Amino acid sequence: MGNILNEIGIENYIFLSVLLFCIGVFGVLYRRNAIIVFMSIEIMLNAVNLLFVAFSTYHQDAEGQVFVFFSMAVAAAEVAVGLAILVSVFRNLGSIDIDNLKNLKG
Amino acid sequence: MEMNLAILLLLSPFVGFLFNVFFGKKVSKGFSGTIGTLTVVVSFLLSVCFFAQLNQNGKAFEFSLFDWIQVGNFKLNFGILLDQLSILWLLFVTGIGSLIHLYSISYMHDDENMHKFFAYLNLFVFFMITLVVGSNLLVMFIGWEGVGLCSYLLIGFWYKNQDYNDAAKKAFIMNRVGDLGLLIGIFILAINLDTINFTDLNAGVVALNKTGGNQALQWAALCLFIGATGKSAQIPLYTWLPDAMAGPTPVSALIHAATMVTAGIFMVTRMNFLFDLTPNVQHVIAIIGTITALVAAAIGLLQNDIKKVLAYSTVSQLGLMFLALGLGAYNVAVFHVITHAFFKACLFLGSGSVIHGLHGEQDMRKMGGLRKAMPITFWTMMISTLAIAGIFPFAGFWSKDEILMTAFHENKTLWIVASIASIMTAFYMFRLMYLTFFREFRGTEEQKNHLHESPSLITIPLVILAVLATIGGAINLPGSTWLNHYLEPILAGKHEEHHLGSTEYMLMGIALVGAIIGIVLAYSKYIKQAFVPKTDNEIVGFSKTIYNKFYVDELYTATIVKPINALSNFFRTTLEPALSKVVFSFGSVAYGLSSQGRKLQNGNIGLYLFVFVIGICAIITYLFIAQ
Amino acid sequence: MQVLISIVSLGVFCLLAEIFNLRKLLVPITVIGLLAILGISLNLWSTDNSLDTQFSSMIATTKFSSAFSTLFILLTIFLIAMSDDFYKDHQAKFSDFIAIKLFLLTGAIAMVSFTNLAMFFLGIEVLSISVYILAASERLDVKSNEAGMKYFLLGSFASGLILFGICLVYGATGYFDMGEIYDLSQGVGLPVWYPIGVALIIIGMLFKIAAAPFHFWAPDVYEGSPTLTTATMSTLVKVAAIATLYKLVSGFSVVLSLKVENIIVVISILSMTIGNIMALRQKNVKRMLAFSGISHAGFMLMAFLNIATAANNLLYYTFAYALAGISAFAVIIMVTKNKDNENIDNFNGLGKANPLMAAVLTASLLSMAGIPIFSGFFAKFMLFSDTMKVGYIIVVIAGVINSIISIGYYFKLVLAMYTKDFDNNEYKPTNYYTYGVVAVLSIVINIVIGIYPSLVTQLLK
Amino acid sequence: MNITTLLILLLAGAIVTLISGDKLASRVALLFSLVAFGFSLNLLFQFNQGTDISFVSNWIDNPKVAFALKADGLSMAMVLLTTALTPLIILSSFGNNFNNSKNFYALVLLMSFAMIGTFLAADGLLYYVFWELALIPIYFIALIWGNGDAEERKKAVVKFFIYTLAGSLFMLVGFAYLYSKAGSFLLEDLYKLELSDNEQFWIFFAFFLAYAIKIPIIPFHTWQAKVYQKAPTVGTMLLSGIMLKMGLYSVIRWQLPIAPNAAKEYMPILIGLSIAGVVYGSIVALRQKDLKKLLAYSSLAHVGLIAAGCYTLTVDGLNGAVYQMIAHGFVIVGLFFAAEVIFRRFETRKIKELGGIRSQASGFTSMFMILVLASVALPGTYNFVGEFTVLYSLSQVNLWFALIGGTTIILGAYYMLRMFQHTMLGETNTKVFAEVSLNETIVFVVIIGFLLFFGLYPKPINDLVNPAIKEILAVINR
Repeated sequence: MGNILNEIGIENYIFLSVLLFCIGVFGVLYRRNAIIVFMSIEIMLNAVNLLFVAFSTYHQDAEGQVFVFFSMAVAAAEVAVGLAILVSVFRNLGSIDIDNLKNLKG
Repeated sequence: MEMNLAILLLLSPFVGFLFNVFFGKKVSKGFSGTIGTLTVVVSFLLSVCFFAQLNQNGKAFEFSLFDWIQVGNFKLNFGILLDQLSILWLLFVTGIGSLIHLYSISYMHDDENMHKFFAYLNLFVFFMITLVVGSNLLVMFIGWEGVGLCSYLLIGFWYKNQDYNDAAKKAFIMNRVGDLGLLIGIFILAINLDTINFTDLNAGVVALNKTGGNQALQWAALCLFIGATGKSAQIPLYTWLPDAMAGPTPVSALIHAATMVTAGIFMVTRMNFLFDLTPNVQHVIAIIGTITALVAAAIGLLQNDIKKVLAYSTVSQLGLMFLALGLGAYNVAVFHVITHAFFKACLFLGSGSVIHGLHGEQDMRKMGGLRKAMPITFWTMMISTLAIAGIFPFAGFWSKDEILMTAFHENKTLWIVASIASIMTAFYMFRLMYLTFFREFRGTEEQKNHLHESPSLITIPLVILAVLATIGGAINLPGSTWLNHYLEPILAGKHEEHHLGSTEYMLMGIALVGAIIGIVLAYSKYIKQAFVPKTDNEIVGFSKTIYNKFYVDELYTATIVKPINALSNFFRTTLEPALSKVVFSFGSVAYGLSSQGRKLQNGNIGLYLFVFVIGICAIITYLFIAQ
Repeated sequence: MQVLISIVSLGVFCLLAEIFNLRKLLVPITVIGLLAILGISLNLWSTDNSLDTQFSSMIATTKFSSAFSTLFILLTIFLIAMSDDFYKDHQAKFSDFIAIKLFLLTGAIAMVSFTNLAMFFLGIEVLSISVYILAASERLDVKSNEAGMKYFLLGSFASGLILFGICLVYGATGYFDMGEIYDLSQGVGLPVWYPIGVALIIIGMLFKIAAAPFHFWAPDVYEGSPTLTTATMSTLVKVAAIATLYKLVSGFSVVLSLKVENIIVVISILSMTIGNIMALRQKNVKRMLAFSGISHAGFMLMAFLNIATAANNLLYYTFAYALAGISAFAVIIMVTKNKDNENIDNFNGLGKANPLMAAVLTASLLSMAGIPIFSGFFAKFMLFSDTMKVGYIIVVIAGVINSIISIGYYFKLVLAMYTKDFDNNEYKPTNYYTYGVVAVLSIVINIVIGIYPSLVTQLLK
Repeated sequence: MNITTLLILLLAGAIVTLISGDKLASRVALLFSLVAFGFSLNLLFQFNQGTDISFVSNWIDNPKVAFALKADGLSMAMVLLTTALTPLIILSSFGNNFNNSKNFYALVLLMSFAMIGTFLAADGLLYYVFWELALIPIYFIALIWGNGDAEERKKAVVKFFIYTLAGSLFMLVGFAYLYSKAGSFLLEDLYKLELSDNEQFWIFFAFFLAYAIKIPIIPFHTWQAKVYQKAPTVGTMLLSGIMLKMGLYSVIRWQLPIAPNAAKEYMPILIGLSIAGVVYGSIVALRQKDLKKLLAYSSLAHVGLIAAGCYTLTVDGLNGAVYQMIAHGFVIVGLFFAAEVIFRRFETRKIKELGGIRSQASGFTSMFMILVLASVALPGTYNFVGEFTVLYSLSQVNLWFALIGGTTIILGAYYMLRMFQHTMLGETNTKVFAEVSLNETIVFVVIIGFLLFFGLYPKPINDLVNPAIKEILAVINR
């Protein structure tokens, strides 16, 4: 593993993660469908997870990988709550377009 | 002992005031008046005692009652100074005051607030005494303002009439203009000399003059004189005095003729050592005095209200006194103050008697022929008129002649102007007499039927004053100058005796002739031609200007009162709201921003996220990319 | 750690209580339990075991953490005490709400006592997820849904950022342990990711405390959430976030270079100003307090300019702010209960109808506005004075101007209470007893620490 | 026995009043205020004996704040002014029926408490706490028990509160800065500070904002007239009688000694501004239509003069300012009370609708007249002593100041007499004006008695105040 990392270089992992992260960010920014926004956030989190693993290997340290599990668990919990909210939004509004959520403003 | 007596002298009228304020309403009118009178008489008698004592040992008597105000560099006592000058003033203030109180018992008998009248009169006498006996400028100032207050109260005595109240207010305010001047004068002296005790001031002023403080002294003297112009009704602050005639006649006699208005002369005489060192100011005083004398006399020529005539006459005579002061002849001024007090009080009281007889009528056009109905009044007034006109040998002749003589020696122009004023005086005074007492009665039938001589309480003071007006000149006859000697400690070595030479006799003659010319002119116009002044709107041309008092009141209104009121309105309606708006505008700005900001907070998650990301980018950029 | 475990146990107990049908007793039991935990926490504090090495050095009990934990527990006691009445209509979910609040507290305590970034991340996520649930808990209310949704979307976005930041820090140092990271950061040669990571974490926290320009969610979420949740967010959550921010900033030994300070200055001023100015025209009290909270975040950020005294000042400020917030929200909940909105009009005539509550609300608003003798005054004053010491007069001036503006809207409420008559007579406080007790208690504590600020400022000595 | 007891007494009074119920509240408050007055007289006695009645103890460790109350002659004078006026003000309200009067009187006592604290505090932060604390009661008094249109009142009162608070906050910043320099808020430590001219300027300016608004000095006065008009008379009395003096007192106690160089440097501007206030206030007062507003502007004029006296930095100026503060405190309370007496009977304060009262109530007229005269500083009243001393100090600085400031004696007479003429004199009013009641008479008589007595014998006050002023001047000229 270490060799591969050395061959590819940690920087490339970082660029890749950042790229993925940015894709997630842009997804969040540009998509109006709440589910897709969720998914974009998941992309962001997973980009980070990827980087964790990469760093973990880079440092020869297992803690990073353990952390990934934490983060995945947390993400799962988060999404569970998020989807629950989404469901009740959908029940009340009949739509999951986040542009419809404009009652609170001013 | 002396101290207690002096305190009694001071407080006696005050006791009368307190009595009349608190119990006046409960006791009978006569009693309240009697108490009022008696308390003043007590003061008079004590003044006489002090006078006698002073004549014996010639020593001024000074003491301090208690510490009063303390300012940084000096302490002020509430002190009393009884010297020649103050006792002289005390004598005629309390003397004439007693007479006028006596007179008022009868004159005011029909007024529902008689006890208040006496209360105010007593208070006035109290303050006048304070003014006179104060041992420093500030105690004098208490009296100075106090008499102004009483003047205010008494002019507005008939408070239901707002015109009278206006007159009272005007008097108070114009006096206060002068008072400010006086106060500033006091400040200048106090700053430079660290004292305002009369006894210390003399040496201090001289010392300061030697060390180059003449400039300050001049300003001080000028400011003090401004104070005097207020109280003594000189140009430019004289217009309150004629209006002050709104008060009851005894008030006019006491306050606005005999005593209060002479306070300015008293003060200048008190401070003679200062004025002697400031010849420029003396010139100003002399000129102002002369002009006042002339202008007031001119206005007096055409007035129809009997009291207004006397009021202008008072202003004019005060002008003459200031002329004397300006020429450094303090003793002459004092002399004239005293004789003037006699005859002018008599004239006012006489006019009061007339008004009393006519139930309040003051317009001379509606009088006439009162000689027979009111003989005592007529004769006492006649004597006083002769005195004021300067007819030999009445008191006014001697004093006025001294003034003119001094003027002649010092400055011919002033002499000429003053003489013209004297001629005018003779003219308008006789005009007054002729219109009032001679020829037939011009009032209503009803008044005519009720014409009567006034009761004895009114006539007795008249007679006494008339006698004094006749012989009062004796105190300072040329050659037998008692007054000059008496005042010598005050005016140390400053007066020069006029040696009676041919010039002097000639001047006396000229003055006498002038007075007679005035009388003759009046006679020819008002007896011979039987002229009765026209109604107000028929008067035209220059006489209209004179009749309307040279429009000075209007001028003041237009240049001072109106602008200030306009300014006040402007401030109130424009500037205040504008200032207020400035403060509010801070709030408005915030509110405006708030409204704008609310538009940004539009509820769109996309926008929120967008700003979030922008924020992140900005921070990261600033921290790591921008140098 | 004992504290954390006991709270979680209490939470679990709450969930179990549902089974045993102990709903009625739930709140008293929880409150008593929390009081006991408060006792434990205080006891631990006095023994001062600075580093709790059990549990793999995940958590340390320091004075700082104890002090803030005490505050959090106190706030939770108040919040839970109010739940009894507040969730009356949600009997079925009652114990869930209580339990969630307790878990939220767990998260908060983890956030101030972590020594490992994993613990920090868990703490913040536990806290956040609890709040998402609470915000959206009014299932049938569109507003609540919207609030939950907004908070969730933005919150998880921020979580992503924080995670990314943690990842970069880890990448740069190879550790999650704060102690190690601190030691490493003292030296040189850390790659640029390290500061970038730190910056991202801090930005995430700035979002949590609702500092401008990351504040947009706050008003909407505060307004839409059930009022008790709003109270929780504006007191407990905000306070926890700011304490964590301090812990992070000091733990990462962020070199407060001029640039960083400039950013703090800008964000601080921006937050204060935006919060206050926007609050001026709000009709909804919750929304208004949301903006007010933004401005307070700005004030609290000011403390970071003088990092030496920041802990103390923050502790005092959070005490003052949170206690005032609790009492204000207690009154607000009481008044707006059974009303369809929380507009200021609802407060009309409260001064006559219920003078005590009006007085309490007034006092808490005065405290927030920073008027002596309320603790809000000293809180602001200490900030001003310590910021002044390091020369940032411009921030102080901005703070002062903002304090002035803030009077404008705080007093709108006061005016409504005292000068207007109430519109209808239907105002009947239902069981205002608990709210009253909570409101009075918290404002009394507020005043007491206002009169004796040393009570709080001594805590960290 | 020391001065804290006085504070505790008033605070306890406020609490007891609050729980005593609406019916008893006014009497309980009066009782407590009278006891406080008696107590403060006793304190004065002890003070004159040389007993140390100060109280200093630690309060907060960080920042280092002490609970320091110190009494010197100046403080004692101001405390006595407060404790003497409070019972008068409470007594003056006996003719009014307030809703919820227990709260009202409790607030009055609370305000008295805060103001006394302000006058005694010798620690900057403690002083500031009291200073702000005094603002809250008056805010509620004016807001809740005020008169006139509710909306307008609200606007005026809120503006007043925010405006004064805004000023004070800048003072707080000043204190914060001083603390960062001195490490203590104690007055004596602040006095010892050596500040550069630039620092002094900013400190002075920060303090000036607070005081200029409170006093008020133009152009910071815009809150004043409206609030005076809208507040209940008791509130107006508290504001004008005592609270304004807090600002002036603070100038002497805090502003000048802490930043003397700035005070010296900007003296002409400061005096000029103050005196402009004198003239401006007088002129605006001329045409006022509302009795209370007129008095408000007269107050503006008078405090302008006092402020000018303070800024002369001379013994006389400061002494005179204190005299005038005391005199003005009494006279303005009396005048506002007169306005209230009229309002109780005629339900109006519009000067136009008044007039012709004198013939119906001569006793009231006389007392009102004396107050009017005192207000225009007639010699023999204490106001004259104050005004004379202040004007004299102005003339020491520059004669022109004295001259322009002195116009107050002309303009003051003008507007006061005009007001008096149109409210009291003239044809008998068609409405019936009942003569003053016993309670009302007591208030008037005490005020008038005070003004006249000390007008003739100001020595006791002088002896009390003068040493303290000299000490402060020594600090200023260090």
